[in-house]
Amino acid sequence: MLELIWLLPTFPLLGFLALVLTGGRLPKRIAGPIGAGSIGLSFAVAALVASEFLNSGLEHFTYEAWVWMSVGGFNPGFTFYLDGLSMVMMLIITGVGFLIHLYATGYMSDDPSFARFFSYMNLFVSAMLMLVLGDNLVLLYLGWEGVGLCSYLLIGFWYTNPANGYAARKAFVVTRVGDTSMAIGLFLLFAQLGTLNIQEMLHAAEMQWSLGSGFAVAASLLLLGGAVGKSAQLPLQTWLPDAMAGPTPISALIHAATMVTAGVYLIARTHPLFEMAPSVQLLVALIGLITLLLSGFTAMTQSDIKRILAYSTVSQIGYMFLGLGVGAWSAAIFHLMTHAFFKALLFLASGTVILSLHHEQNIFKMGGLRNALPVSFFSFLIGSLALTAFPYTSGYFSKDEILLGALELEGVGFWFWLGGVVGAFFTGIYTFRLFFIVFFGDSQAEHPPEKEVGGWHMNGPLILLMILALAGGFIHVPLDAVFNHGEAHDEHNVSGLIHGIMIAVPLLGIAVSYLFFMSKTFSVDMLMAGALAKRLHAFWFGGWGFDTLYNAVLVSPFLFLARVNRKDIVDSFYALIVSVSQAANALIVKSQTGSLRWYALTVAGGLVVMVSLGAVL
Amino acid sequence: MTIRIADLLLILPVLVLTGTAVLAMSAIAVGRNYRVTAFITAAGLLIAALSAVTLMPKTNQQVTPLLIVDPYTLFFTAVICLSAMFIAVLSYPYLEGLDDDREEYFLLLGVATVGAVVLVSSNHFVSALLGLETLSMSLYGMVAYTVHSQKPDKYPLEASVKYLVLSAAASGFLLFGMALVYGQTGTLAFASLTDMSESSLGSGFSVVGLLLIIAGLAFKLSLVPFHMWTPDVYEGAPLPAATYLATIGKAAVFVVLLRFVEISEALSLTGILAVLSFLAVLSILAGNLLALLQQNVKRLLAYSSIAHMGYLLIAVVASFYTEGRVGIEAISFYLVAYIIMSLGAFGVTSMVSRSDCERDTIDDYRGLFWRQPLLAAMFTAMMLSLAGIPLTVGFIGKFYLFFAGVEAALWPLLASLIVGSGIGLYYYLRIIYRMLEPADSSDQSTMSPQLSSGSYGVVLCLSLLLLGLGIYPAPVIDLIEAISTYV
Amino acid sequence: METIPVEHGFILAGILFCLGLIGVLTRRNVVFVLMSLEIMLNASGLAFIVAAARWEHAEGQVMFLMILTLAAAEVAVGLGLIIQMFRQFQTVDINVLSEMKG
Amino acid sequence: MILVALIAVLFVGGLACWLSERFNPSLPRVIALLTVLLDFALMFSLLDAEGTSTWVAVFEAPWISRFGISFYLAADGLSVLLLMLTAFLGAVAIGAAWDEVQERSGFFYFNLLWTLAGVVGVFTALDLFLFFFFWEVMLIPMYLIIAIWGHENKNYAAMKFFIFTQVTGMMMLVSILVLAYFHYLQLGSLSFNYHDLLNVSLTGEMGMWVMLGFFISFSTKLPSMPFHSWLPDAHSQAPTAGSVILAGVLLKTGAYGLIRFAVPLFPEASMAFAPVAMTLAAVSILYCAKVAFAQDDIKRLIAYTSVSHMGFVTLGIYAWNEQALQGAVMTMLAHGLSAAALFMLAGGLQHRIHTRNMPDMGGFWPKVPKMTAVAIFFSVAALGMPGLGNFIGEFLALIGAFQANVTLTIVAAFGLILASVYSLWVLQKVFQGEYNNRGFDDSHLTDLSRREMFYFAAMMIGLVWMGLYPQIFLSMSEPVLAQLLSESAQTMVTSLEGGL
Repeated sequence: MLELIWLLPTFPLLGFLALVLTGGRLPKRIAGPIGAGSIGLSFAVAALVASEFLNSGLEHFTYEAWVWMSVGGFNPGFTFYLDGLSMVMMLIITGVGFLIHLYATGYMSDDPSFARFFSYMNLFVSAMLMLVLGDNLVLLYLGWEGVGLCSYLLIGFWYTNPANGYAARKAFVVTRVGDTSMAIGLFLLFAQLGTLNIQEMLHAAEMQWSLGSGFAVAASLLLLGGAVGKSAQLPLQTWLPDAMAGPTPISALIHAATMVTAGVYLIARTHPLFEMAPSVQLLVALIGLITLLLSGFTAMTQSDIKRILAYSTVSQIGYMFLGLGVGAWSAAIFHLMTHAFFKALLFLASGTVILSLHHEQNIFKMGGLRNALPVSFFSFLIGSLALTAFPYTSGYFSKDEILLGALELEGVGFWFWLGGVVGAFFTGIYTFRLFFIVFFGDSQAEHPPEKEVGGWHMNGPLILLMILALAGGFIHVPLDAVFNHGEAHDEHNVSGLIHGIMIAVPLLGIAVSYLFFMSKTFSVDMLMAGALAKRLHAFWFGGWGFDTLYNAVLVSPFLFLARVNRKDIVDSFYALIVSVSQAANALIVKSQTGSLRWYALTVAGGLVVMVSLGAVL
Repeated sequence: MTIRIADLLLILPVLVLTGTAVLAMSAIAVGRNYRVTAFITAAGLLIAALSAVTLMPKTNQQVTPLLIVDPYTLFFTAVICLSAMFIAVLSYPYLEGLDDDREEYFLLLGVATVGAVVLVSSNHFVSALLGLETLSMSLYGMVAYTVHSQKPDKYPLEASVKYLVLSAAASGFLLFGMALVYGQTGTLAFASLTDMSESSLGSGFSVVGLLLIIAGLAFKLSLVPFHMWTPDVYEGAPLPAATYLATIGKAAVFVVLLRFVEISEALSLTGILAVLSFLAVLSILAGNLLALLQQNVKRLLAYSSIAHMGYLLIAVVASFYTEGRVGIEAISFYLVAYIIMSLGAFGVTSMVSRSDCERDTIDDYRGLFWRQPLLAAMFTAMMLSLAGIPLTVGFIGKFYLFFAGVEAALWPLLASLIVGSGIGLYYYLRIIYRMLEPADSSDQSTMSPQLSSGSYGVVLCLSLLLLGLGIYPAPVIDLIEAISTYV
Repeated sequence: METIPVEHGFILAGILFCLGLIGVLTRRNVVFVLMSLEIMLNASGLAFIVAAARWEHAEGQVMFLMILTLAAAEVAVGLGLIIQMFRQFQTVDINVLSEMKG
Repeated sequence: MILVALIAVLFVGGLACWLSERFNPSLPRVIALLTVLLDFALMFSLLDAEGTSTWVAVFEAPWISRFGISFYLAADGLSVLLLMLTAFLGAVAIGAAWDEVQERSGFFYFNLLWTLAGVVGVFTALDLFLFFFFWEVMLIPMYLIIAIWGHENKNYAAMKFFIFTQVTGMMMLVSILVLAYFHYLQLGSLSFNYHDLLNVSLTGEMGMWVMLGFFISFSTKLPSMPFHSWLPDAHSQAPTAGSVILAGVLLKTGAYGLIRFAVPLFPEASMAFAPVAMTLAAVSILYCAKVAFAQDDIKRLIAYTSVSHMGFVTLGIYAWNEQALQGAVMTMLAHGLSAAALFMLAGGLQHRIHTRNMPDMGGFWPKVPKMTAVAIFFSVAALGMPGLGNFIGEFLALIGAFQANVTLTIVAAFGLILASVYSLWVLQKVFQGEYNNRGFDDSHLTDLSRREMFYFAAMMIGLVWMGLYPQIFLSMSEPVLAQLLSESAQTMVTSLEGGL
């Protein structure tokens, strides 16, 4: 039964092949079912396998399809490794993935390249499953790159607009930077430990490396590089907001629910390595904290509905990194799951809004949609509540665990906790800013919104996700086997005050945004009056100027070099040789004057020189 | 001393050649007949070659103090006679249309060959002088042959005067050098100078003498800086004459140079060695550079011949260092290769030319590949061989030179050899590329001559030799290895 | 009896030779060029005589005779060419013969 | 004997093509295709031919006894892999030329097959003279292909190609001769036999110089910095089939030479030289990737990427451990396919719209969806996507190189980033964005034909196969590389003992 696990990536792959080999010529009524159905199937299998696994009580289960390559002790295989962690991940991927596919059949229904869209989607799911199921880092890397490729293809899905192409390339190249660091990490791990099989590698590491040894630090740092790239954390976060150029279901699936959390998965998967390098682990937490604050700020200033959600995603992943950093592993994964639910919900809902407004994304051109789009309204309401960790929504539990985990950490722990709470405050503000502006007040839209777009296959997923976003917090993630070393806070022994604060702060944020954007008691313009404020706003709006920085430091110099050396300086060296010999020819040919007496002279001269030379030597 | 019959038998080739010349002359006296004269000459040359071949196996002795008849001599006698015959065949259609007496040309050809054969078989100053001058004298005539023609295509007069004056001067050097050496050694036979140092005359004289002799020969071999005449004479001369000059004229002189240098052990004098090395490097570089952008095929071949003589000198220098005879083998093989390929190259040129219109600019060959595929292919083969590309005899020859150079560890010379060949590629490929270019209609008329079957056969068999020796050189190499021991 | 040292003979010959060479270089009239060539050849002939005298051989003298014939032949061909040249150019200035160059 | 047959078949087939043209101008391509396929079929007999040692199908005949030169052919797993690549790409090239080459097709296929024959010779010759012989024989027909059927600047390109390879070839010739002569000095007889020459010990400065002779010649063919500048011209001017052979096969002869000769013959010199070679490799990877990005001429761009990818081969070879070597071999194979395919795409575009200038293109996707899909596939392969052959090669090369030299490997790894930059840039310029047509006639801008699709499909399958189940290829070259490693290790040891 568990052997069926190999079917998981296979179904989507078959779907992909079916759609591609037919050259995207399949009619929608066939392509849709293939696209969504393949994911549905693998979700079914995933559910089966999962239940089987839980009942079997195994710690973990590996299934080897075939040996990939075997070169002098380097022999990664196509081997799937199932344990609590990968099980949760695969369920999220297939489950949420299936809902999003279903939604997409409606959302994309009037797009000419419908089949192409689903082929990419299926390929993505397949690769993502490889990523989480791979038992060795090479297979993981395969999935890792595969999802990157699909993300590239899907961001640039509407290729006629160069901007999309640019966003796609940016996403790919920036993440590729991280991937390269990760690849180097793999080289290091293999060179030192002689294997890339994750479990063996971790074991060997614990055997060979002492706590905080240089190798451990280097290796975990390099892997972290990969993680921040994929998960859009500082300093490689810049690609995610632009990635919103893709169709909204993509943003939901890839850039909210699954792919961007791969970094979190990677770190969780290799957590013993990080535990061996406490400094790096602290760095993880720090990155998470800074990222969540910065992107929280930025989210408050954005006007594009999807960009707001994008920044909020970055910030939420920041929470997860914070969790990882403070060692609250399962909390991080837990938040990963709940985040997948509510963020997917928000994106899909925003998709409906955008669609009904004929691809309008500026929130200030919306307003008062609550009557027009009830389903989206409720989806947004629930999603936002979960996102702001409103008590007893799914987000509440997961975020709590992370913050408490932070508090467990002695010393800096408190500051991490504090930062997290502040972040939660911002979350409240920007989430409900969006919510109020879009659904209340009076409509700013040029043309009235269509009534609820999409049929059951767009609303169905929304409703299911609403339920998950509400109740997801009560799901118990079976991760103790994975992170078996003492999860500190099974029962939190913290004062009620802390709890109070953690519940109150988000509500405070909501209240603030109510005063600003609902009741208009205060107005933003009042804040924006000062020149400094304006500049700050512009600065935050541009995402703290990271793009500008990278352009100035990396992109422009590269382009400059490329431009000046288009002709390839090396070649000119050979060109020089040619011209030299031509010059020599021109020179020496002059000696052939045709005059007999000159010839005689040269002969005589040559003789004299030769004789004197010979006589001297 | 007296000459015995046996000796006469040994110098049979020379006798045959002389006889041929006499016969041709009397035939002309009886009645002018172009065809007959040509046939007599060709036949005589062939017989001479065959006699040389038959004599080769077991012959090795001095005939009078003047001539040494050993396999090495006979081998080159055969080679020279055969090439002379080829040239005769090539000349036939070329001169057919000449508006002047045509028969004497073959007479000169025969006499020149006598000179060449004497030259290769001489190990004595007198015979060397005789051979050299016989060769040169007849070459003056051949170069100037079309001078009476009302419409000579070229400048035979200018060419011949230049050649005459300069080569007479060169003979002067040669003679003066011989005189000095004679004054030192007291014998006119090639003899070792190294063991003469204690004699009354300071060795300075002998060195100067050697240098003068080398200069004289260097002129004949058109080594830099004695090369200036070469392109002009080649261009001005009628093609067959230029061919003779370029092939036999060079090979024969080189053989005698080799013999002289080997016997006199001149190379043990550092000065001589240095001078030869300088001559080699200069010739290689200057020759190739001069040819680089040359548009006239005859001049281009002239320049490239300068370079090739330079290559050969490397082996001469090497022959001093290498124990074993690799240097001499390399020279001998390369000479054969050089004769084959330049004979072929000139052959193609003279095939498409006539005494009243020579096709000697590269543009004449544009698109030849698509009009005369086989001819062009053969010309290409010759060019590649001159450039030293595998599948051709030129490559094996160059391989031999490289080997000699490596064994003697002459790194600077090898470097110049590589550089030179690199430059060389450029102009050989230029010709090939020009032949590959699509022909435009205007050329059609210019380059569709009625090719005489005789010349065609000659060039064809040269090409076959070129490829055959390029792919399976073993027999010739073994032969040369065997005969080189006699030098 | 008093004999002239060989060196002196050679030096004399050398001087003669150089004179001839200089003549070849300087004269523009082809006829004079040919004469200068004769001088060079005879100079080497003289050198042979001297050498022969040193070794008291006949070979040297023989060589000299050969040189004479050689010189005669050279001149014969040369004069023939000069006549032809005069026919074509109505001059014996050697500089007209510089059509070919490069 | 089979090896002789492999070469002979191609020579004869070439002649047949030339002659057959006069009967029917469309006959040569058929004959050529059949010839190559026959050769391909013959090669399969090498697979099961189990020799006692790693060498199968040995053929030796005396040739030039004076120098101890023999006509010595032999093949092992490595050779067989490359032979198969050669035949496969030969067939592909014929397919690429099928419609493109119309005039003088007979002579064209003659040259094509003779080039292949030369390459087969190079991959099988074990007598260094014979090796050099074939090494040069490849050039002439290739020169003719570029010079006759090339594009606007063909004379320059062909000349450059020929002179570069020929001049450096002569350096190698000198090195070979020195080696043979030292064999004479040390073991008393002249020999050009590979196995004999392995016993020659050339140490110190001499060894370094001689090794450099080989290295320069090979790294010119490879090509690697700073000898690469002939490649862009040759590629941009050559006809498509020419580019396919050039990129797919001819470049590989250089890498083969490094693996087979340069390093095993001079273990110490090579090890001493390895840092320099690896530096050159890393520089090529980054520098040429950068230059590639700047190109407007699509073929030039691909050519520069080839140089960049070959850098991984050099890196792997001079790391000289099993992973690295296997990586180098896999890169050779995979790059052979991917580069060939990319050149076929570029050639196909040029055939359709008669320009290679990318700024004139753009937004071709809707017009040529199939071509776009293919282009995406091979660009992605080129940037080293896991699951495709190139990844296996580059990953193994790097993971091996890392054990040899950490710094350079890290530098080289940045090539992965640049690769993604230029590959995606091409896709953007040509296929994505608004449809853009600056002054070319797009009336013939049609999608891939069935035949083209077939060839591309074949190459795609090849790459996916290499990517997902490379073991079959790895295990073919494994024994060979293992032996090379052990031999060089031994010589190192013995020389050390000698030194002590």
